Amino acid sequence: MDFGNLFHNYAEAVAMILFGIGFSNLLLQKNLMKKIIGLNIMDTATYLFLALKGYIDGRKAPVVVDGIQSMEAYVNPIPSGLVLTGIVVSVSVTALMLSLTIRLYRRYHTLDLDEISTLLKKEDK
Amino acid sequence: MSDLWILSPVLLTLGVGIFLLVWSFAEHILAAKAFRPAEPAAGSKPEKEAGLKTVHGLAVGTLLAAAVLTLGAAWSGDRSVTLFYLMKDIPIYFHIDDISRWFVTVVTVIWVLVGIYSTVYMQHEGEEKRFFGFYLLVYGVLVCLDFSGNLVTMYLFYELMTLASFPLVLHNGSREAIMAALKYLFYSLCGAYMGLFGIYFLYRYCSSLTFMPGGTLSPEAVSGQAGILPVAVLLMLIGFGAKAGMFPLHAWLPTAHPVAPSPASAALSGIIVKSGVLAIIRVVYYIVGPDFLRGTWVQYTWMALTLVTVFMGSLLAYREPVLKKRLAYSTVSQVSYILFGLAVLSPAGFTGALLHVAFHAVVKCGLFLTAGIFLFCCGKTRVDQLAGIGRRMPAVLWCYTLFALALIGIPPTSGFVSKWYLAQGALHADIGVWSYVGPAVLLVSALLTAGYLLPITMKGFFPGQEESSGSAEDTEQKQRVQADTAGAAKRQEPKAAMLVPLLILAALALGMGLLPGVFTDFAGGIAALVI
Amino acid sequence: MDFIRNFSFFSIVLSLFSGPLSSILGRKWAKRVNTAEIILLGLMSVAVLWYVLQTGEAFVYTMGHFPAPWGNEIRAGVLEAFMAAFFCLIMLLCMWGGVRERESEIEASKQNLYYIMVNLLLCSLLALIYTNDLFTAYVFVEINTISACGLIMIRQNGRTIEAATRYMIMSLLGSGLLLLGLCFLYDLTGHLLMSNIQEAVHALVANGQYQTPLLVSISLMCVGLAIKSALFPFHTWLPDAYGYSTVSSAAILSSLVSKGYIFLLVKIFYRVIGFDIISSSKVIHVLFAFGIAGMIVGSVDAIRENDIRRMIAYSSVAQIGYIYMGFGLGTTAGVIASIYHVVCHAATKSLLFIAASGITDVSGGSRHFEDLTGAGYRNKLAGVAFTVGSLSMVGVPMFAGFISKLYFAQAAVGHTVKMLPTLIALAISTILNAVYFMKTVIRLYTPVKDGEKKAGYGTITVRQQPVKAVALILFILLNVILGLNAEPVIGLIRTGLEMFS
Amino acid sequence: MHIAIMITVVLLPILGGILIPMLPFHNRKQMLIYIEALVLVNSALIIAMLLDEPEEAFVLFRFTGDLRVSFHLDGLGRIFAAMAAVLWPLAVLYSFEYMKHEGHEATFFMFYVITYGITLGVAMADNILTMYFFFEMMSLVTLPLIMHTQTREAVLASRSYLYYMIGGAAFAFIGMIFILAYGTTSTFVPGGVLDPAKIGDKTNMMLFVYVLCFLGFSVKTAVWPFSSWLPRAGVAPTPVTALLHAVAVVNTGAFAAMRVTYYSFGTELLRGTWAQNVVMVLVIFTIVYGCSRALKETHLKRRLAWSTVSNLSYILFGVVLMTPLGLAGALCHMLFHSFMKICSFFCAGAVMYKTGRSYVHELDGLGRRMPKVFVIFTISGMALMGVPGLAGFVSKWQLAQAAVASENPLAWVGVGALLISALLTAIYMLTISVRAFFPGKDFDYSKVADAEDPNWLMLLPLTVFVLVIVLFGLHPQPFIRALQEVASVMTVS
Repeated sequence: MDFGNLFHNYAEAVAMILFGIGFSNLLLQKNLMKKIIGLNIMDTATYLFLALKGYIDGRKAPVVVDGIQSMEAYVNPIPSGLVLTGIVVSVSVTALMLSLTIRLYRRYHTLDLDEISTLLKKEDK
Repeated sequence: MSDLWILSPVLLTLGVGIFLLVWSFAEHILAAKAFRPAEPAAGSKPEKEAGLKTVHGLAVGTLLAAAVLTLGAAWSGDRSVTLFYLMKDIPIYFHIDDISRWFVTVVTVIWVLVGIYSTVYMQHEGEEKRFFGFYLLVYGVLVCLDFSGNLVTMYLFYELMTLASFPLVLHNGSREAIMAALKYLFYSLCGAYMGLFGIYFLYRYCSSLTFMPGGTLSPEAVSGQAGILPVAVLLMLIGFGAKAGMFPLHAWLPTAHPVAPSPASAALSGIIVKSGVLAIIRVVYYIVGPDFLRGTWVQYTWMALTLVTVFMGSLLAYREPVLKKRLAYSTVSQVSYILFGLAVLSPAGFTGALLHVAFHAVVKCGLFLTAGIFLFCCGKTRVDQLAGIGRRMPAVLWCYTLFALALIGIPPTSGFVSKWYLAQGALHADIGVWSYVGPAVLLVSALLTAGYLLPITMKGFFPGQEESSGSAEDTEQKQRVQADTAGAAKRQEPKAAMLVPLLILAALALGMGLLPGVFTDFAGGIAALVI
Repeated sequence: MDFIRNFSFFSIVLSLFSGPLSSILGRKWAKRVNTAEIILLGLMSVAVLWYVLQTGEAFVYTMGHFPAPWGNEIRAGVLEAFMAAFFCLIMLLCMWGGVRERESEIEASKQNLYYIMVNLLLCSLLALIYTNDLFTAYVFVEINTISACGLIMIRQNGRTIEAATRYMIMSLLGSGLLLLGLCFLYDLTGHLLMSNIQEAVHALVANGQYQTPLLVSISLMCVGLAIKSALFPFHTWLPDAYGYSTVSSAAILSSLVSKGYIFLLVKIFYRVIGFDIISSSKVIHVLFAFGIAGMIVGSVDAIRENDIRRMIAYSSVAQIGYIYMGFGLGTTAGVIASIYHVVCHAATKSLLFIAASGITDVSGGSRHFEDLTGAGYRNKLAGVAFTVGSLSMVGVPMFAGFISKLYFAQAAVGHTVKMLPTLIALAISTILNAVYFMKTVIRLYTPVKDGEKKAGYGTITVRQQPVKAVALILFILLNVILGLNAEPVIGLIRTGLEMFS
Repeated sequence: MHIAIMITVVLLPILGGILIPMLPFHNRKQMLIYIEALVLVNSALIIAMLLDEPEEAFVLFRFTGDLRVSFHLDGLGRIFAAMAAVLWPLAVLYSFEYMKHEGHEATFFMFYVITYGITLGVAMADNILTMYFFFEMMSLVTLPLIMHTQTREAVLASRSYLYYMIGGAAFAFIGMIFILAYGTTSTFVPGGVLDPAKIGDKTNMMLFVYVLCFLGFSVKTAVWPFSSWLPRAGVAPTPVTALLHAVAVVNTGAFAAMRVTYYSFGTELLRGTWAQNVVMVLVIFTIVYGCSRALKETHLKRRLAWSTVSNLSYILFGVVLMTPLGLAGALCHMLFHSFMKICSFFCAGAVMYKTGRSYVHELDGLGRRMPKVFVIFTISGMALMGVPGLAGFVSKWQLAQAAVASENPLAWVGVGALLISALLTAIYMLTISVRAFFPGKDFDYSKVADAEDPNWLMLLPLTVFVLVIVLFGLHPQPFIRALQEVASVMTVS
């Protein structure tokens, strides 16, 4: 493939790289906090991607000011809407994760998931 | 169906036999009920004389009656009975031809004589009801076997004979007796099944399983199956050969005979082994047909086996110290004479074989009876104990000597005639080198026979000093020998009931040798018919 | 009758708002409201089903009357309606079956929270089933995840929280991939409504543009949903989550939540991409391979497990494997079999969970294998129920499992390459199922010697737990009906799939 | 007569059986009378049905599409049904006495009677699905019977039994699917239903599937290497071991093998292929293997079980000859062996019941105390080893003839195997009789003083069986003709 194309869409490339970082963090990190951060990076990367897709050069945000009504003046509003929804979702998910993390930390005084499971094994004994 | 009466002897003997068995069983149950658990072994011990008398009377009476009927049936022409159909085109079918006559006569004579003999002998074995019960059963089965007119019928009674006769072997109930009986049973069954294997194939490749002189093999069916059929036939030969003590399935004979009561072993090696011979005759000459085998590898293998057996049997007999075992081995070798005669597939050989069937039956039966007498009267089993026995019971020992000579085949005894025919058959048959090897082996084995039979006579009459000094027996043994020779001064012949059969047999052995004409003609007639 | 068209939308909204309602109500009332609501939703879905069958075609309900491509749509076909009704039924029975445990295992204060969660879950499920808009689907996937997580962790102990966390992480990975995938799709097609996307995709394929991105997005979505529905090897979170949460949660999770995702996957196959494209792409081979691997590995793990709940949990890994194997065959027959298996597994697995709880109750609360000896005599109904469930899972004729096995096999025979692998895998996994399920059943009916009587070996009769008994009996009936007379269900599925495209 | 009678004979025992524990019996006697009556009525119905010979099939219900559970009575099924109809009442009668000391009679008889219905279901199955259905049911309802004593041993035995059964069914299932996929119809048609057009070049695969399917069904027939469950299942009460594991269950396997071989896959496809050789080799090996294991076994019932293993493979041997003659022989042995083996099992049971002895070496001298039982046992033993004039000889004759006629060298080897196993049979059966009758010279009879013949409940079935054995042995012609008629259907296709 021609890298020129890649260079031309550098923003998408960045988004993908970010997504990868976030994904691998969420998957591989032991520490719960880092996992959560990874999660957020991942989501944000996706939103960046969406926003990029919605953006059209030289147009304004789809907010009606000084009475310009023609559609050509604005960027595509739907991705922005999606991003907003997505942010809401990711916020709520992050909140849930955090609360879980707190509970676990209170019980086991560690943020390392594997340690926790070993502790649990001990509990059963 | 009018000929149904020829089965009357069978029914008679079977009926009485079963009756006796049930009687003995009932006694056991009663005994068990009566004194339990106080009196152990609550069977057989308290036998009342009266009971015994009736048993003997019943048994012998039945035997005689059955004998009369049988001979009557046998010699009243070719009769045939079809009982019912076991399977499609396989009836239970009896047909009396010359072979049947020949065998059934031998059987009857021996059976009656041995029966009389055992009325006395069995007294120290006990369980006489059971013994005579099975004894009669076997007789009935044997008659059926000889009368049977097709292969399946023959197989049926062949197996029944095995099953009915093995209680005779384990009669005394000792452990080794039971083991021996089982060995006998399983060898015979193994043989029978090998036979059955052949029968399966013959049923397919033969036009019918009914006995026909010269065979019923249908060529068109065979044509494709050159491969499997000879194998099947050879298997049948070996299988039925098991009964006849042919190598490689001979091992049961020396085990079974010594432990069986002498009458039983007499019957066994006199008659039962001959049923193997009968089966082989029927298969080879009446189903497969000699022409199919002549010159094939099957014939040579068979012949080789028989000769091996002949030689090996007499060699083992020569080295065997126990008298009955020795006789058993000699049976092994002698019966293979017969088989050799059959194997050469020539008329003379066949004649010789038939003759030897009769002669050997008489002779070997006599020998076993004498052995029985030695055992019964002075509890002697080993050959070296028999020194000086002649002083004590000369008549018996004379009979023994006569039998011995007959078995060796010294003219004018009967054995000579049959062996002469056998040798003739071998020499004139075109079987290549075998026609010289065969007679040679027979000769050697005859010498060996002399070697293992005659010393008993000598030592019996002249317990020379060399006996007490020469043999490497331990001193205790020596003393016993001397004691015997001393005690042997006073003669005490056995009871008449034991002696008479012996004498009759001796007379037969001699007589058949003196005027063999009638027998040879009869046998030759059959031979001409089948070949 | 056209007002029935609104039902599907109403049912979503209703369940959504009965959540807050039950938060202000007391525990008892919350329960009643919840029950009533589930029944109501079920009836509505049935009505929708009836209506769709009447009209013979799916209808589209545009929210707020914005036409496509801007507005957000709901679409109800036979399959959607049937699934909705069925999910409601299962949900109801699961709730009934777990009443006692809920009340004993969950702190009183948290209990109407539980009902909120259930309502949310049901709402998200219905939304997943009905929605015609991919992004909506994504949103409700997340809601689904959150509420499911709540169901797991509501029973407060370390295990459940840890399980919830693991579950959360896994499904977040999954939904992340899903989101990315549908972003790609949106990027490629510029649409979010399934029907429009499909047209666009077909157009793309027709003139051969953007094949790689399309493939990428398809695989992203497949993998995402596979992770969320615990396909091997993404099943690590599952045993804990199902094994330690309260019974009805376990039942609901195993029989509904994962099934919701699977149903979404089916919709993506048929409504979004178009099945012909899917079946020609490589993705399904991957699904097939992992499906078969799951069938075997799940069963093996289950055999090695000696905690009955975890054993059942592992067995659902195997069952999910069946379903994906069916997809992997890449034939409509395979998909039909898979959907039928979704149904039958939902009916069976929740039965097993509830029966297992009934069994552990009479075994001193222990779920350990040795302690269950003779439990079948102590709690007869539960024993029978467990036996029925096991037989169904093993695939003995006359129970639901047999039919789906039959359909899988027949679907497989239509396929030249994957035929023998599938059949052999079916046979082997049948044997493995037999090994662990029958082992348990025999254990249940092995009488316990007086010597080894353990503490807490009580007996429970039907009268003591009427609700649970009713639930169990209904489940058993459901299994037998599905097993003996599968024709109507299959017919619905078939027509539903036809309506999809 | 309406064809509904077919479903009646299947359902009557099942429902009647389920009722047994529920009905309020005042005492044991009432229950036994009810059970015997139930079984007798059913047998009577079966006989009526056999005489009536309903032609058309009876559809019970449809699974899905054309997969329906339906019954149809053809020759093969007729034989199997008749066998069951004769054996069950007698076996039940025997169990009345035997089960006295086993306990849980209600449960026992419930499943015992239910199995009756299931067996008939298998016998009258019209299509492969129905047969599979009842095949599985059979495995399930017989499970509690094996577990009956509920000792640890019994539980383990039942477990392995179940694993084997379901495993077998799983592979049979594959075969079934292929029949459904590649066959013109799923119903049983003499000569097979496979559609050559559909198979095309997939012949080898079909053969492979056939082997799978055959083995799957033959697991019930305990063909090597799936034979070890049968002896282990010997822990069940004797009526179970005798009737189910010597007759009903195992014959179901053989029956199913016949169905798939002759009625589904069709012998044209299979004859002379590697598939036939594979299964035949397995079967021949099993024939010898079973006997040798029986020889080693010292536990009486397990010994008989091993002998069952080998005898069942006789049946399968007839089946895999794939000629009408072979089928006839197989049917013949199926029929005859059932009587012989149930007879010897019942004798063993009588001994265990009366004296509590279950090992061969404990039987010394018992023949003197229980003459009736042991005479019968000896006769059945001789029948098993194939003494002419008894049943075994006839069926072996049929099998061997079929084998010889099939012109297949492997089959000739099989004939040899038959005879070897006959010899081994003789050894392991007759040694028992000899022990019993001739315990040895100085045997202390007080040791067996307590033993005695059982009462009529046990002796009646034994006597009937032994009479049947002799009848089969002496006058088998009508039966064989009937069987050959059934088998000759094959030749038309």
